[in-house]
Formats: sequence, structure tokens, C-alpha cells
Amino acid sequence: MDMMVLVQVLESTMRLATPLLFACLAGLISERAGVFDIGLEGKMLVAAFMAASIAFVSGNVWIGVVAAVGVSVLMSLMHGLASITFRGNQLISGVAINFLAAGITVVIAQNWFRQGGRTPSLSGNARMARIDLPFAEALRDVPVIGPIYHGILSGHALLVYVALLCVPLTWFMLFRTRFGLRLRAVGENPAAVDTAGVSVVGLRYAAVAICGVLCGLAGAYLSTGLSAGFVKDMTAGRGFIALAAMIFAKWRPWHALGAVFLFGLLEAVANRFQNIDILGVNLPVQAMQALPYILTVVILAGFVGKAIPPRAGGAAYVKEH
Amino acid sequence: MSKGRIPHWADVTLVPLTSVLLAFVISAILIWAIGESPWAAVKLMVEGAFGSSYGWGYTLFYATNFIFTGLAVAVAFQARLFNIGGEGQALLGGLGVALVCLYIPWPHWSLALIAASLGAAVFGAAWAFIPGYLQARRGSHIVITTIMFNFIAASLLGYFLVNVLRPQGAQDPSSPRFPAETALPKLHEILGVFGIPFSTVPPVNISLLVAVGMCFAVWFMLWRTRLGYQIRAFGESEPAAEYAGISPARITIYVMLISGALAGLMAVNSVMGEQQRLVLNAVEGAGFIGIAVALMGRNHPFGVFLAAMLFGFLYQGGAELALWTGIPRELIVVIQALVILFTGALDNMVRIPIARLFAMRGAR
Amino acid sequence: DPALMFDLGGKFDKSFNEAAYNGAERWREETGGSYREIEMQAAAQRVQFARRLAEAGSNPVVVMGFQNAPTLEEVAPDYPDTSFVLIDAVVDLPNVRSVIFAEHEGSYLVGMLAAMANETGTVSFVGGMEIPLIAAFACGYAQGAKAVNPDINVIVNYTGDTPAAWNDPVRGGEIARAQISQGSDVVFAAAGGTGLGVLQAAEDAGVFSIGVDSNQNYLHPGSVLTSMLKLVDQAVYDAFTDGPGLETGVVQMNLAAGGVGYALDEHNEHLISDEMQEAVEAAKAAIIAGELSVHDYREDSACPAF
Amino acid sequence: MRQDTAASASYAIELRGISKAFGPVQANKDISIRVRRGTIHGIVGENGAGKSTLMSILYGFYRADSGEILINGHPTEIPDSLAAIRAGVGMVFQHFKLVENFTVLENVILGAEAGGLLRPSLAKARGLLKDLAREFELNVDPDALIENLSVGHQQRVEILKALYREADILILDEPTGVLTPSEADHLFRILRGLKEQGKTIILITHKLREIMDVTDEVSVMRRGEMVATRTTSETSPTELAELMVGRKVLLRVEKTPARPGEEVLRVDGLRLVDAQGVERLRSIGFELRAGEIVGIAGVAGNGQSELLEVLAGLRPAEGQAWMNGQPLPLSGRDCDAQARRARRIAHVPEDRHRRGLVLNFHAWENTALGYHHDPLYNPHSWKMDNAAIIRDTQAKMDAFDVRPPDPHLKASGFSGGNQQKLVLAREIEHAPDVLLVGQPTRGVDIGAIEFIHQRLIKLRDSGSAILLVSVELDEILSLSDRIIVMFDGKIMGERLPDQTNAQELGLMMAGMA
Ligand SMILES: Nc1ncnc2c1ncn2[C@@H]1O[C@H](COP(=O)(O)OP(=O)(O)OP(=O)(O)O)[C@@H](O)[C@H]1O
Ligand SMILES: Nc1ncnc2c1ncn2[C@@H]1O[C@H](COP(=O)(O)OP(=O)(O)OP(=O)(O)O)[C@@H](O)[C@H]1O
Ligand SMILES: [Mg+2]
Ligand SMILES: [Mg+2]
Repeated sequence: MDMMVLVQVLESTMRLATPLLFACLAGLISERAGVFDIGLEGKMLVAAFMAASIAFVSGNVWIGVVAAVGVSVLMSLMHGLASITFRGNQLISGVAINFLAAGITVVIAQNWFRQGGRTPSLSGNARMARIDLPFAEALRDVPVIGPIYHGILSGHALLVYVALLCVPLTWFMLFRTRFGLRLRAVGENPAAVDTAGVSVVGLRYAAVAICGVLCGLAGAYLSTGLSAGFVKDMTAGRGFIALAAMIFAKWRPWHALGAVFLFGLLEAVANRFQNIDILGVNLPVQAMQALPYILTVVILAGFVGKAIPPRAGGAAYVKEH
Repeated sequence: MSKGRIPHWADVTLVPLTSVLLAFVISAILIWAIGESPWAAVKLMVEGAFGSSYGWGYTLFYATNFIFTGLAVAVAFQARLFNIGGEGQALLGGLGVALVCLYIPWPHWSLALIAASLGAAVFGAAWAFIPGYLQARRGSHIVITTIMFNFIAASLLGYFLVNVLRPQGAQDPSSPRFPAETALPKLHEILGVFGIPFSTVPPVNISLLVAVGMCFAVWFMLWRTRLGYQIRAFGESEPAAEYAGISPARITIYVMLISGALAGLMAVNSVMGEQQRLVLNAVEGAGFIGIAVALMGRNHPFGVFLAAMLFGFLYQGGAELALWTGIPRELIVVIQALVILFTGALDNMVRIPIARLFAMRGAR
Repeated sequence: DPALMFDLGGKFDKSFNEAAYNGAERWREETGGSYREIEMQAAAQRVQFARRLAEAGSNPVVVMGFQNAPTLEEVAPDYPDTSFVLIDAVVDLPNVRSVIFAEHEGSYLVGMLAAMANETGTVSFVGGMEIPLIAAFACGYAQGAKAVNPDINVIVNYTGDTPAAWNDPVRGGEIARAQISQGSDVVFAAAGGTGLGVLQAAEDAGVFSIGVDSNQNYLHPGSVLTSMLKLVDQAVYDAFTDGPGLETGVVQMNLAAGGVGYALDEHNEHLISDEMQEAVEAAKAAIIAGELSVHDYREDSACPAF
Repeated sequence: MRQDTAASASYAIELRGISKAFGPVQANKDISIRVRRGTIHGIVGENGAGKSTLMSILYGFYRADSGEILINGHPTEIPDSLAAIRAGVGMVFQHFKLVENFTVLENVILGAEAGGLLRPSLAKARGLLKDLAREFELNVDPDALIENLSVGHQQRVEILKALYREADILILDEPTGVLTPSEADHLFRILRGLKEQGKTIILITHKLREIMDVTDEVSVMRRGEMVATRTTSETSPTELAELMVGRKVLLRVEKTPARPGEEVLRVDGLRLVDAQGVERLRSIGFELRAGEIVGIAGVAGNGQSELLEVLAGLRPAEGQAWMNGQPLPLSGRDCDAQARRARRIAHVPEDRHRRGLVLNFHAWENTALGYHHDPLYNPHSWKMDNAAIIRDTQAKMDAFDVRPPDPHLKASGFSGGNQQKLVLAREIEHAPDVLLVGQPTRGVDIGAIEFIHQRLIKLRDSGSAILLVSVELDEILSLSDRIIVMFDGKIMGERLPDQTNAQELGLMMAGMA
């Protein structure tokens, strides 16, 4: 394959993987603390909407990002209220959040902007600017490094780099800090945390809130970084793909990076190579569109062993019946 | 924490009813906020869904779809398998129904119904088999594989409809209309036999009886047969199941086959009973609604039936709402979300105060 | 009062249904009348709503989308006194007006414009889903492009197979970027909300895009070369204006009838040179005169341009 | 008031009028107890008497419905475990509260970290742990994962956790239930050492021998109430047993000599390699005759559990086996628990919670566990006759004195002893040719132990062969007709119970013979 094409596909991968990475890490932290979250999709959607509308109104994308994070955390806390405080079913709560997001974003957008459940298109400072990494221009023509640094890594929105940074941060937080130790423990055996004199509820809320922050960034990047405005249902299943990536990664941050890059790459490849002739037979479009999903299953079945979730995941902590 | 016990009757009536009420109160505030009358809206919804045999007909029609997909999720959940693939399995079920109805001449609807049900079940089961097999033999997480299979199913159906089933020159990516012999009797015809008048309009048809039958069948299978016993034992405790000589791999595959078959059966109602042809996106998210239905029905077939009725009501009542008021359909999605949230996830928020009330009364 | 029943994509799909909505709104503003409108949530509501509207005394009832052909086949005979208007498909009943558009002809014109604005030898198309309707857009576009430059390369991509394909601007943008990186400098989007991402990506990359259905030139002035107009709004407006008892039968909204076309306004007049406009107008005249025939993909599921 | 406080001052702990209900179950009724500082105080009582609940209240895990807690004479609110830890109370729970996939060190510092970052905390704890380990002979590898440790070592981690938090008052809930005799002895040495350091220890156990050995005082609970407190030197096991159960208990097993019959089970060259490639069983061979109990003695982790699992069909192995003269496949398609039951091999698993019962199933459903193919329950081969199962369960519950005798109660709702009786009733009542039994009396009170032992002997006398695995040497010695000792996956030798003693067996179990 020609070098240019490779660089372009990988650059596209970087963009496509970023929202997945945020959402995947969000789910990872929440589930590591024992709170399952299938509402990633909904939180991303609400955040995408909030980011776009506030960015439009204020003319400053970063205010939009803050608002997106805020509303996403709010949704997270709702999930926390249902599943931690009231020990409700975490899956149902997640499903409800997805429905809620799908409906409420359009209702509010329509009442607010009267553009059919969309926000107006963003431009200028209301959109995330692309950032050129230092020395990108200078290194442009250096072989190997040039294409990688200038072509693939440089020239993305700030949140792309934030997402990448979140991987070591998450890893460090989980495995190198007191908070992380407790967080992992509460997902494995909340009784151990409780008897050690640490609040199970507090830890789980903290995890859920972090999850909200990351989902907020994911949504904000979708609507203000990748596209320029909100469109209903624009998450298009990415929350579920992120969930898949999280399981794929077996709930580990660095593996999550690998998993979302794999998904991003598969999507980028499918976008780029829709019309392929194999031995003179033109594959139907649908085959190419299904290919990323088929490959995911093949890889999962062929190379990734059994994924064991955090042991106390999915269940509320109940001491007495 | 001193907790009284709630009498069983209160737990199954008072708690969910209060929850639904709460959901509606918040919905009412939203409706009011966008400038419509909440009271009129509630009246419209209830009357629209239950006020006439017409409304009932649609409510039951939607409920039928949700019973099938809800049962599919519930059965899998009994074995602690989270089948998110109802959407794809139902799509494939539609393909099965279409092939049976289009390519085999049927003298009478009854034979067509049996064959199409088989077709739907077999195609749905086949689509669930692969994730089931991969989970059982390769440990591939069923949540991922079923999500992926939803996408793959959509592509497969797209291909079939555009390139195979679509009549030459037709604009619509859908199959030709099924022969008239395969048209299923509608509820009004069935009730007519007993002299009960019923609206002829709604598409509710004999599949409703199939769905109710499936509720009983699933209940019977789970609590009255050896297979059901094995499924439940496996779901509750894998080591104990192993100890009992129940093969986890085999049960996983059986359960996914049953689950997929149930999801596939939904097509009998929507594709054969209503559309009479296979169209793009014939499932319309019913597979996902099935997740909510199963969870709210506590994975029990009768609970699934009730939850499906609730969603049938929300769909039909919501349709009437959209029809007669300026309330957008997305707001109806919000109402659904609130109902799911309050009855499914925040039920303890209601249960604890109610329990306290009962404790206070008991103490007096 | 007249009524308007949207197709599943919803009132605000940024293209087809929204155009209908705009037509209805225009009618309302101009006449001060009122109309009823309804959005579906499920396919089962097609028949339900069509009936309800007829029963409620709405007349005429305008029904959007080719998927509603069976709906009217079932409903229209029961309400002989109600006039129905079906947009995008044909139903042969005495009280139904069927409005169909020659999307291929309009696409042909924008294809020509694309090829004339093109400098790289490659133009491209992003469709929402590979269904015959969208394929007809693609095929007309390719024919037009090749009429100008027989050697031009036309890349055709689709977004997906699920309903999300119509509302995924992110993916639309990525596909457009991929096409642009393959040399395309004019991207035509026929993909609903997904198209917004396509137009945005084109602007960001400094190349041309072409909007669809409504006039989308204003979205990114200077970057949107033109829009392929499909005057659904006009069809709805006409139906509402004609009122109850409107003339039924098939209405061909082709170039000749002014049902399709390309958009030229203050946002893109500097992009379309006089020669370009002349060439397109010539082709348009030829098509209207029947001297030039644009192949409709839907006739035989084949496209001579590929 | 003042006098009261002064009098209480010599007590490390004083509980006054503690009551606690779980729904309809009154687990503790108006309980008062005083524990002298610097002593070891035993608490005994039947399963479900409320011992664990009382201690959990003291540790802030549960909150009492009413009552008062005084620590070192001061009334102390203990709303949560943090308050208990602050008040100097440490607890080792019956079911350990450890994070299985964490290291020892991580478990020890959890909740008591030195700062925001782990590394310094871990470094500090490593040092402290080393000192504690030396001081109290509590050796464990600080970097081992909990799931790879034997239960004995896991328990040490729990004790270390408490000591690391500088607990003055240490509660141990049934600490020896899962320990080997030598581990138990070791534990008691540690406890005595702690006592000498001035720490106060509360010890819950079912083993009266341990009470007599290490405690200074002992309190007896029955059905949620505190029935008596005695100075240990002034009481006897018989008295305690009577106080606990409310009737006379036989503390020794009465049995007649065995009359072994035909050989029913024979294994030869049994070899098992686990997933990590470690050889867990090395060429095991023995035979089992009708009408005898063969006891397998060994320190936990030397292959006994694996042997039971292999014979029960739960994991495939290499080697040969014969059942009633017919070959018994040890691997391949027909090697699962179902196939073994079809060959009339029954199995009482070591872990009743994990394997033996489905805790969320009703008692009657558990009766069918593994016997769901039984024609008695399956009138049409694929249907289950629930009514028949319920009747049968009722009969079994009556025969085994399961309390409460309610087939519709969930398995999780029974106390440990009654759960064990449920499992035994299921397996014994099918009159198997071979019964594989693992740890039949683990965590079970003396009344139930007596009953279970009698049942096993009755089964033997009716002509079944029993293979008994237990870490209780007493149990092995008193029940077995022959004793096989295992060490490191090998059979070290075979002894007759009346020709050997605990010392000899202990040496063999340690690999020295
Ligand atoms: N005639 C039947 N009708 C309905 N279900 C049946 C019928 N025969 C068997 N089954 C069910 O199908 C399952 C497979 O049948 P089979 O008799 O092989 O059971 P099995 O040996 O118990 O399976 P396993 O080995 O997994 O435990 C059984 O669990 C049984 O409940
Ligand atoms: N979390 C709980 N929820 C409900 N009931 C409980 C709970 N914990 C204990 N119980 C009930 O309270 C009673 C006392 O239980 P507890 O565990 O204190 O007994 P115990 O004396 O420790 O028994 P064992 O010797 O078996 O450990 C039992 O009937 C038990 O079933
Ligand atoms: Mg206890
Ligand atoms: Mg079998």
C-alpha cells in the first residue's frame, strides 16, 4: 500500500478512535468500580448536544466543553442515584439514560434553535481548532518520522491529545494511587473496602462522576471537534462500540487504547476502501460495511481469550437483606 | 436501618404504580414546559391506547412485538447471558419469514403461519447460534458479539433487500408483497368468530396469541422442564451447574438458540402479520426495547408480558399524542425513558418509603 | 385543513422530510391557513396515521416517502372523498396524486458542474444507504460528470446499513476526507444529516461540496458549489394550495416541470462561471427537449456510467 | 454512673442490650456481654445463633437496632467500620474480606494507606509487615496474590490487616474452620502472643477443644440470646455443648467395626496436571470396598480436593479407574458429573456455597441438583414433576432434621449446618454405591456434626463405600475404617485408625514418613 494512503487511514483512525477512547476509559473506570454502564451512548449524546449548543451560544468551544462535561456528569450522578443509592438495576438505568438522551436532546434543541433538533452549524472559535504539534512542519519531510509525526499525530483537535493522555493517566490513577487501589477494590469486593473503613458509596460515586467527565469529553469532541454541530442520534452506536472495546481490552487502560485503535482503524479502512475488487468480483457495499464488525468477531474469537469482568460488577452493594 | 416488610400485593402493585405515576408527573412537567396541557396529554394517551378497541388493537400489536423480543432477552438472562442481539436476530427472522412466504406456495394461512414461524425461529436462532457458540467454546464475550451481529445483520438484510428480494425496477428496497394466502387473520376476525366486535383497522393479528402462547411456553420451559431447570441452575451458579453435570457450553448454546428463535418470531407479527412484505429496518428498535421490557419484567415471562403491554401503551398512547397535539415524538421517547428509569431502576426509591409506611402502620 | 405525514426519518431530516415541512410552512405563512402534521415512530403507524388523518377530516393528506405506497393502496380506497398525495412513488388510485421526482436528471446537472469545477480528475459522492433511490442520485451524478469529462473518476461511497447511516455526520465527514485524500475535489452528499458532516469536511479541506434536496448553499458559502434541488417543498405547497379535490394522477417532477434542478444564488454565483452555467443550461434544455436522456438507475438497477 | 464507668474500665468491651433483626429474623435479642481486657474470650453457639451478627455490630459492619457499646469503659458510637478501627477494634471475618486479585500488601494497606500515592504506602507497609510477621510468626509473601494463597495464609493476611491498623481488640470469627490442625496450632500460638502483649481477643468457634485450650472465659449463645458466660477453667465441653444445644450431645462418634465387602471403586495411576502445568496428582492408586469409610488425610492443598473433583467428574485426568469392575472413563466425552451419578457415585462437595447448592434456588430445587435426570422427578423424561420433588424434599428434610423444614425456603436462608444437611440428604438418600465427601462438617455446629457423623456411618453400614476428605484429623480418626495420607499429590501411605495417632499422621502429612 502506498505510504500516503497509510498515513491518511491512520490519521482518520486517530480521529475516529478518540471519542471511542474517552468513552471506553469512562466505562472502564465505572466498571472497575463495580458499576456497569451501558448508558455511555446516552451520556455522549447529551454531551455532544450541550457542547454544540453552548459553544454556539457563547461562541467559545471551551465553554461548550465545560457545559458538556457538566451535563454528562449530571447524567452520571443520576445513574449513580439509581444504581448506587437506590440499588436499582444498573443495566436498566443505563438503558433509560440512552432513551432519555435520544429524546431530550432533540426536544430541547428544537425548542431552543428551531432547526429541527439540530444546533446551528459551528464556525470559528465555536469549533475546536486543530493544533500543530511543535516542529511538525520542520519534521515533515524526514522519512518515517515525518509521515508519522506530521501526517498522523499532528494537526488534531486538542481533545485528541487529551484522550491519549488519559490513557497513562487512567493507568496511573488505577494502579499507582490510593484512590485507584480503593476503586479497583470496590469493583472486586466492596465488602473488603467497607470493612477497611472506606465508603463504598463514596468511591462508586466518584468513579461514576469520572465516567461522566470522560463521556462529556467524548461527546464534546464529536460535535465540536469532529463535526461542527449537533445532529440527533449523532453518536450512532459509538457508545456500544466503546463498551465492546472495553470488554475487548479486558478493562485495562493500555489495552483499551489498542482496542479503540483497532475499531477506529477498521472503520477508517471501511470508509476508505468501500469498493474493492477481489479476484474480479466486486464485493457488495454491504459486505465492506459489515467487514469491521465481522473482523471484530473473528479477532475476538481467534485471539482474545475469555474476558473476566470485575467480580462485583453489576450488583449493588447490599450488606443485609 | 429498620425496614418493615412490604406485603407481596403491595410490592407488585403499589410500588410499580407509584413509580409509573412519578414518571408521569415528571413527564407532565416537561409537557407543560413545552407549552402543552399535561392533563389533556394523559387523557389522550390513556384514551388513545385503551379507550377503544381501535386503541387496544394497536396497543396489543406493539405489545406483541415487545413480548417476543422481551422474552428473547429474558430467557438469555436466566442463563446470565446478555443478548443485545435481539435486533439482528429479529431482522434475520424477517428474512426467514419472507423466504417461506415468497418461495413456497401455501394453500392456507394456518400452514403458512406454522412454516413462517419455523422459518423465523430457525433464522433467528441461527443468528444467535454463532455468538452463543463463540461464547461457549471460545469465551468470546456475548455482549460484543451480539452487538457486532446486529450491524452485520443490518448489512446482510440491506444486501438481500436491495439486490435479491427487490423486484426488478422497484424503487423501494423491500421484498414483493407476500401472496394473499399468507395473510394472517386479524384479531377482529378471530373475535368475530365469538361474536365480539372489534376494530378492523389495527394490524393486531393471530401472532398475539402466538406471543401469549410463547409466554406460557417459556414459563413452562423454565420452571417445569429439565432444560429450564438446567438453564436456571447454570444462570444462578456456574460451578454448581457443573457440579450437577450440566454442561455450561451446551446450555449456553441451547439458551442462545431459544433466545434467537424468540427474537426471530417477532417477524411473524411485524413482517407477516402487518407489513406483508419485508422492508428495510423492519425491526425498528424493538430488539432494544426488548432489553428494557425483559429487565422491567424481571426476566419472568409474565413480567415480560406486563412490561410489553406498558410499552405497547406508551407507543400507541404516544402515537395519539403526536397525532392530536404538537408534542414531538422525541418527547414520547423521553416519557418512555422516565418510565423505564422509575419503574426499572429507581423502584427502591419508591419501595423504601412505602415499606416505612407499612412499618408505621404495623407498629400502630 | 390539509395534513402532512412525514416518513420515518422525521420532520427534521435536513433533507426530504424537512423540505416537505418547509413547503407546508410556506403555505401557512402565505395563506394563513393551518394544517395538521404527524411524525411516525414505527412502520405500523403508516396505515394508522393515514387513516386517522382521513378520518379527522384532513384533506388533502400529503404522505411522504416511497415506503408509503402500500399504505395508500390500503387506505385511500376507504376514503374516496379524501384526496391523497403521495410523494416519491406511484399509486394508481382515483383519489391519489403521485408525485415523483427525476432525481437522476437533477443529479446529472450537478454532476456536470462538479466535473467542470474539478481540477484533479476525481469527484465523489457520499450516499446514506445503498438503496435504489440513492443509487439513482449517484448514477445521474456520474453520468453528468462523465458527460463533461469522460475520463473523470467518480468515487461512490455509502455510510451504512442501519438507520444511523442518515444521522452520522462524523462518519460522513470521515468518508468525505477519505475521498478528498483520494483526489476528489467535489463531494456530493445525499445522506440526510450525515451530509452535514460531508459539507463541513469539504469546507475544512478547501474543496467543493454539493448539497442535496433543499438549497444548502448557505451552509458553507464559497464551499458548497451548488445544491441538487428536489422541490419536495413545492410539491407539498402545490398540494396544499390545490386543496381538496385536487387533480390526481401522476405528477412528474422532472427538469421539465421544474421539480428538480441545481441551486444558484448569491452564495455560489461566484463559483459558477458563465461557461459552466451555459453548459448546464444547454444540457438542461436538451433533457427537457428529450434530446438527452439521463439513465434512471431504478429502471434496471444498472448504471451506464460505471 | 461514675462507679459504673469505673467498674467497666477493666473491660475492653461491654455490650449492653444489643438487638438486631434482619427482616423477620431476630438475630440478636437484648444481648449483653463483657470482655475483660487482655484476655481471650470465646463465644460458642449453634449455627445461626447470632454470633457473627453480634461481632459484626461491634465492628460497625451492621448497625444494631438498639443497645449500647462501651469500649474501654467509654460509650462509643460505631456507625461504620472506620469508627470501629478508630476505636481499636479489628475483625477477621468468617468469610474473608479480601480482594482476591490483589497482593497481600495491597490488601493490608487498603483503607489505611500512608498517602495519595501507592508506592510509598506499599514501601512503608512492607517494612511494617516484616516486623509484624517476625513478631507474631505471621509469615506470608507480601507480593503473593490472595487467590494463590491457601486459606491459612489468607487468614494471616486478615490478622495482619487488623494488626497493621493497630487494633487492640481482635475479633476472630471461626478462624479455624478452614485451617489444618497445624495451622490452627500456629494460630493459637499467635493469639497467645497477642494476649501477652495486652491485646484483647474474641474468638468464635464451634470447636470446644479450642475453647478449652486457649480461652479465659467463654460465652454461649443460643437462638439470638446470650445464655451463659463461664470461666473456662470452671466449665467442661459437655456443659458447654449442653448449653449450646439445649440437650445432651455425644461428643464421640459411636460406631461398630466395618464389614468391608466387594471392591466397588478402584483407581490406578491417576495423574492430574493443572492449567499452569503443575502436577497436582501423581500416580494415585487405591481401592474402595463396599461398607467402609476410607479417610484421606492431608494438609489442605496437597491434592485431596483435586482427587475428589476428578472422581466426581468435575475435571478430566489421566489414569484408569474401575467402578464395580467396569472401566470408568476419566476424560473425554462421558466424563462429567452426570455420568458419574449414572454410575452411582455421589458427591458432597467441599464448598457447599459454590458447588453444592444454588443459593438462590429453593430447597426443593436444590434437591434436584444433579438428580434432575432422576426418573422420579421426570415423568416424561423432559418434564420436571415439581410436586414430586417438593414431596421428596419434605421427606428428606424430615429425615435429616433440616431446620426450618420448609422446602420453599431459599438455600441461602438456611444456616450453614442446615445447608450441609440439605446437601447430605440429597446425596445420601439416593443410596449411592460410592459417596465422595469433602469437609462434611466445615463450619457446622456440634449438634449438626454429631448428626452428620451418624448419618455417614449409617450409610456405610447399609453397604455404601465412602471416601472422606477432611482436614479435621479428629474427624478422620474417628470416622474412617482406613486412612490414606496424601502429601504433594502423592499417597504417603495407608494406616488403620486404631494403629496410628495424630502425631504419626501429622508427620506423614508433612511429607516425612
Ligand atoms: N421431547 C422433548 N421435548 C422437549 N424438550 C426435551 C425433549 N427431550 C429432551 N428435551 C430437553 O432437551 C435437553 C437435551 O436433551 P437430553 O435428554 O440430551 O438432556 P440432557 O442429557 O439432560 O442434557 P445435558 O447433558 O446437557 O444435561 C434436555 O435438557 C431436555 O430438557
Ligand atoms: N445479612 C443478613 N441478612 C439476613 N439475615 C441474616 C444476615 N446475616 C445473618 N442473618 C441471619 O441471622 C441469624 C444469625 O446469623 P449469624 O450469622 O449471626 O449466626 P452465627 O451464629 O454466626 O452462625 P454460624 O455458626 O453458622 O456462623 C441467622 O438466622 C441468619 O440467617
Ligand atoms: Mg457466623
Ligand atoms: Mg445428557
